[in-house]
Amino acid sequence: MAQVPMDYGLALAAALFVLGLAGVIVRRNVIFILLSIEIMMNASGLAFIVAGSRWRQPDGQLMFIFILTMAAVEVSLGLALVLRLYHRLKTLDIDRADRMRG
Amino acid sequence: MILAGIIIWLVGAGLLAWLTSSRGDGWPRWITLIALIVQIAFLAGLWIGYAGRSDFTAPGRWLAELDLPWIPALGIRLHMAMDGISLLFVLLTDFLGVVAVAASWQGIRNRLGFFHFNLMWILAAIAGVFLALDLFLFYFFWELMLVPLYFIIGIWGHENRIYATLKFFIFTQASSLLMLAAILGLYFIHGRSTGVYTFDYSGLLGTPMTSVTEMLLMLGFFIAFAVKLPVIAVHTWLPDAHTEAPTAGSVILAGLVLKVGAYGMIRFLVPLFPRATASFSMIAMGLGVAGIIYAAVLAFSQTDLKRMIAYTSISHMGFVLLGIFAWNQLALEGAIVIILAHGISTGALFVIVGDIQGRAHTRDLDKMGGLWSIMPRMGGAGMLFALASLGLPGLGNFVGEFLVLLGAYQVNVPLTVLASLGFIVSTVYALWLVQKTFLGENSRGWKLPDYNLRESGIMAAMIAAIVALGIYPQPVLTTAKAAVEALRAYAPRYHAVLKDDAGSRESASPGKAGGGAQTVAAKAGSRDRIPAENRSTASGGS
Amino acid sequence: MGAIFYISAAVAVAATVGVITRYNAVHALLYLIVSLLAISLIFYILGAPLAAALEAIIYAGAIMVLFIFVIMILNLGPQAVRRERSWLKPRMWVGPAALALILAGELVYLLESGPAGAQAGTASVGPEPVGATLFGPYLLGVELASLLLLAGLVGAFHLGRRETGEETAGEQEIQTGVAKAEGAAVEEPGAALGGE
Amino acid sequence: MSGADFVGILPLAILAAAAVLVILVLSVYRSHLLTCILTLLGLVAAAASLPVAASVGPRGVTILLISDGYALFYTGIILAATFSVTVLSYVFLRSRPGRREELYLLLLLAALGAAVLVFSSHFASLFLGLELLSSSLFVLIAYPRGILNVEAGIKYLILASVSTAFLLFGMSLVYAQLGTMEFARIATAGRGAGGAILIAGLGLLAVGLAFKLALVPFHMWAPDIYQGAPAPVTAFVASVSKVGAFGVLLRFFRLAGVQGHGHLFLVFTLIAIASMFGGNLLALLQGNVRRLLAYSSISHLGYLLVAFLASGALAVTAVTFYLLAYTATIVAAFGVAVLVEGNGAAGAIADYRGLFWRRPWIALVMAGALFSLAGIPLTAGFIGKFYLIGAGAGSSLWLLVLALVISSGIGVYYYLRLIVIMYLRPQQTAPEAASTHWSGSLILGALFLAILWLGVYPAPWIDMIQRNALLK
Repeated sequence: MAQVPMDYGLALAAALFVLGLAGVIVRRNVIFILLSIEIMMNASGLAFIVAGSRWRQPDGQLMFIFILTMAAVEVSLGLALVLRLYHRLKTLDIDRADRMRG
Repeated sequence: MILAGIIIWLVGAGLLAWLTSSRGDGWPRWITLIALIVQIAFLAGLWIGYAGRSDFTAPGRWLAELDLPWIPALGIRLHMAMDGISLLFVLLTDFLGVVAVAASWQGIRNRLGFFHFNLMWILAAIAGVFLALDLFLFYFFWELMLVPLYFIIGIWGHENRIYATLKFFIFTQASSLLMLAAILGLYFIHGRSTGVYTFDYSGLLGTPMTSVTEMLLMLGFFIAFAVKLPVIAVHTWLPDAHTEAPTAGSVILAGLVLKVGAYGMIRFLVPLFPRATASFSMIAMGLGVAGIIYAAVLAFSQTDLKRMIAYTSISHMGFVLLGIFAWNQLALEGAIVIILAHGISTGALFVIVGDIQGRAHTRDLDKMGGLWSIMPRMGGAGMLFALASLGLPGLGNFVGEFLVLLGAYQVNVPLTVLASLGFIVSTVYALWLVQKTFLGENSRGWKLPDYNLRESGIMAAMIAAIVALGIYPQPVLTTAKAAVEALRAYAPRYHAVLKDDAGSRESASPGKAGGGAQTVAAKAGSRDRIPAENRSTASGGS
Repeated sequence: MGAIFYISAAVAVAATVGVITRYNAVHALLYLIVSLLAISLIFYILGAPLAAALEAIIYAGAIMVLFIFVIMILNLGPQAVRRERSWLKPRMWVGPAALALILAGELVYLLESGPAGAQAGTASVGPEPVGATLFGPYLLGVELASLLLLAGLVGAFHLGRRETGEETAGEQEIQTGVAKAEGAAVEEPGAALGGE
Repeated sequence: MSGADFVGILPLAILAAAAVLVILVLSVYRSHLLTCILTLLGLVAAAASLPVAASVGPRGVTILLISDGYALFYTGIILAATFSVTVLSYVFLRSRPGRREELYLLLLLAALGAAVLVFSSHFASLFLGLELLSSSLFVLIAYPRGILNVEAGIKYLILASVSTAFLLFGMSLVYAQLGTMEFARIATAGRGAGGAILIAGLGLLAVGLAFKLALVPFHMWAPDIYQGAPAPVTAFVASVSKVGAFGVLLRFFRLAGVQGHGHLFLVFTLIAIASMFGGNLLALLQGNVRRLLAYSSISHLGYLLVAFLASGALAVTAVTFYLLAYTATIVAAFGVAVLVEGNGAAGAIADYRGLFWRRPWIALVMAGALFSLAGIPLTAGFIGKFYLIGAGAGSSLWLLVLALVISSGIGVYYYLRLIVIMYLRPQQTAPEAASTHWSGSLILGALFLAILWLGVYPAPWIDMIQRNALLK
């Protein structure tokens, strides 16, 4: 992709990654944290596609597919845990989940 | 196999004591006591047997040796050997073990099995330290020693024991790990230069290295030994540990744990790093003399009996340090005699303090007085050991300190003069101790039972030992002589280096500075000859 | 072509900022879907049509639906209706809609101008080589991914299973303790998801 | 894939087959004991296949996996630890209500994930192995579905996912820079290449793995997870997942040549020092046994980094031996937790006070484990720590060696304090006895003997490591 240098693609991925990370750090609601994690995963997937496109290899897309699989597993487990947490605590605030302290 | 047997015997007895403790309180006590006495008898037999041998006084011979592969991948061997010094020290270990067991007969009432297990564990580890010739093995026993001591102070100690164990632990652990680093440094330097990676003592002797490296490695060892000894400035853990330890813990601590540091210096520090120790010797001797005086003055100002005796220990260990770094025949033999005599006399003093505390429930010097009148037997023993501590001729400590001063005089006159000041201060504190506790009038109206048969027995044994050492030290000197000569041969140029460094100070009497025997050794042993000698040393065991 | 990349990138970033700054879960989810669609478009431009399709179908489709599903489960009751009404105010959906419109425009333009990569002179890596590699050297990866899905399946099944009165006394204690600690301020179910 | 290729990964195949078998059996017949036995048989069969797999020699199996002595040895450690954890789980679950059988299935899958990690020679397999491990762990940690478990599970899920994202992003940067994801080719392609992006990629990759290993400053999850997870799962987290993650970390960075990248080396050095001191100092403040062990494990991973940063064959031997010693030790410690902790708060000190008086043999095992963690002679930890320091000294990493020396000196203190607590007089109200079963005692006894064996006569193990488990 002559008009789109690889670095720009990576820069976009990095921007999204950082936004996702910021979301994880700033948000306290577990649902939002999971969404932010999805953003980070997706950014990594984008970076793989960009890299694969640079080398004209299918490997980047393969990694993306694996990431997709992983995201599906992780979201389903995460949401199952969220439901269970909500069932117990009646809140999704991660800071309320603090029954363990040193 | 004898050597491994010594250690296994102790550990086995400890385990047996632990396992049988549920059957009754008598079991662990008698088992450990009998095991120790049997071992003493066995070692005494060995000693007599060796003394009859023609090569008993020939340097460079091990009396017994054990050398098996252990972790070949790292060049670690199960190498233990015994020479005269080791023999004497192992005997001291067992003797003080008996004292510790006997002294805890009534003082320790709970968790007896575990207590005696720990006691035997310490003794085994200390005996291991005295016998190990592989640096890894040495470190192994060295570390092993700490744990039971921690338990003895931490579980059976007095009120403030947590603080004391913390301090004790930080000091000893940090310093021994420094030694580990130094051991490894030596291992790799030796391995790189010769291609042989080994932890073996005789293999590592004479490792070529630059003087800076040698100095750094030497300091690594020195700090570990200095903390144990303890040398002034790193001594602060000792009074606290002593104060909180039960009687048996104090006996072991003062009688054996401190000696391990001295033994390490004699066996490993100087022979492995002859040049570095020689250039360091003035500082070390200075530290020794400072310790003698400083600790003696501090001892005088204590009101807690145990603390006071702890400080006198530091003072006495100053003499040992002085003797070791003077590194001639007289001084070294003197240091060894001090180690034995101090082990007995201070051990006895701690036992006496323990007994006072057991009866009067205080160790405060200001609350005592006139105890002689109600407890004449204890008073007599206390008096005798206080006098031994001040260096009364005829008792063991005097012989040792006199020899050290004699030896040190040949090396450095001013320091020797200062050190002999220690005699004066120690006279003051020892008499002060006796005055405050036993003499004077019983203003508090103490009514305490005197020593019973068991306690009198302990004291009698210790008095016999200290008097024997004072009146007829020759067997001990003969036993140590060959070993000391062999060790001195490892550092043949020690005094030459010393002279180069401190030539100006000693210019007054060059003939004297070299001393008698050691100049001969210095001239006889050129550097090239050392490895050959080591090999004969290593192979010449039983 | 470059312009489309930049516009899509801008949309993706803007939508992502939207995701992490919204208070409302559904709203954030809408933004996230837009962001995913924008990235899907970028995949297409980068010559990865299969990945683009998967991004739209599985990510924006299936996975996000899971989220909505859970959010809906947590939003039962009359409060939810009120909330629903507030969600339908224009300012809630106009942002995502505008961004989505931009993407739609790009998509139309791309479809008009022919297959991706063709006019840019770079070969796109289409589904065929991807499939061949996936079931060639990466075969073990597929196997592992299947086991991963198995783990997810079993795990979600176990965690999500309905209680059958098996709570131990200890747990109930903790629960009542929590309820007491939070006092009367036990939040209504929907409040957990925020809302403006 | 040829037949020999298949033989090379036979242990993995057997683990996967065991997992499938377990789920098939579960669908027709639920039995706690049967599931447990099937799992154990699967693990034993996988272990028995290790020599068979070794017979086909070091070989790459497709581009994703490599079957060599190193991988097989680490797999052996993983299998042994999983075996112990499985038995402990049986003891743990016996007295608890609810469905228990899925736990074994997930244990098998997690063990498979860890084994894939140590076999992996490609980013894809590294990633998939890690995810298989983590995903199973999310559920395992929350398995009893109590409030603490779920909290711990969610925390682990969030942090593990973030770390995976870091890992993935790092991988993609490396891939973008070098055009390959195979370790060996990355090593050759990366030799000359410098470049900020490559360094950033390797750094992010390292961060991702450091999260899994709970190295400072990525350690925040560890105490909560150790406390919140059921005791056998904690043992698993502390042992198997660390072995897997460290195994691949060592393999990858040894190939990629961490010494070659000065910045990376510096970062790892700082992480190591921070982990050693952070773990040990924070452990000093803990009043909960599980949290204490969590912080202690942070510091132990820090120790491992010392040898990781050292060069030469000695370093790999040291790491492998230490991991072996550490695994036996930590599984023993948490095994004691399974047998000791009542239904109160997990890791409460009250459960351990006076343990020597109530259950002397179990207390002895715990004391052995704590001695080993402290590095006291006669135990595995002593030889292991000696090895690590030796490896560090051999590469003249004096700063790291000094940090190790000082921080482990601090560490000894709190281990011994815990032993003293076990020796205090029990309180009036003794905590109720937790689950017991002869199998649990048997496993603990075996682990105790292993700790002693490794500490007293490690020569055969070291030989085995040196013959098999060296990276080229």
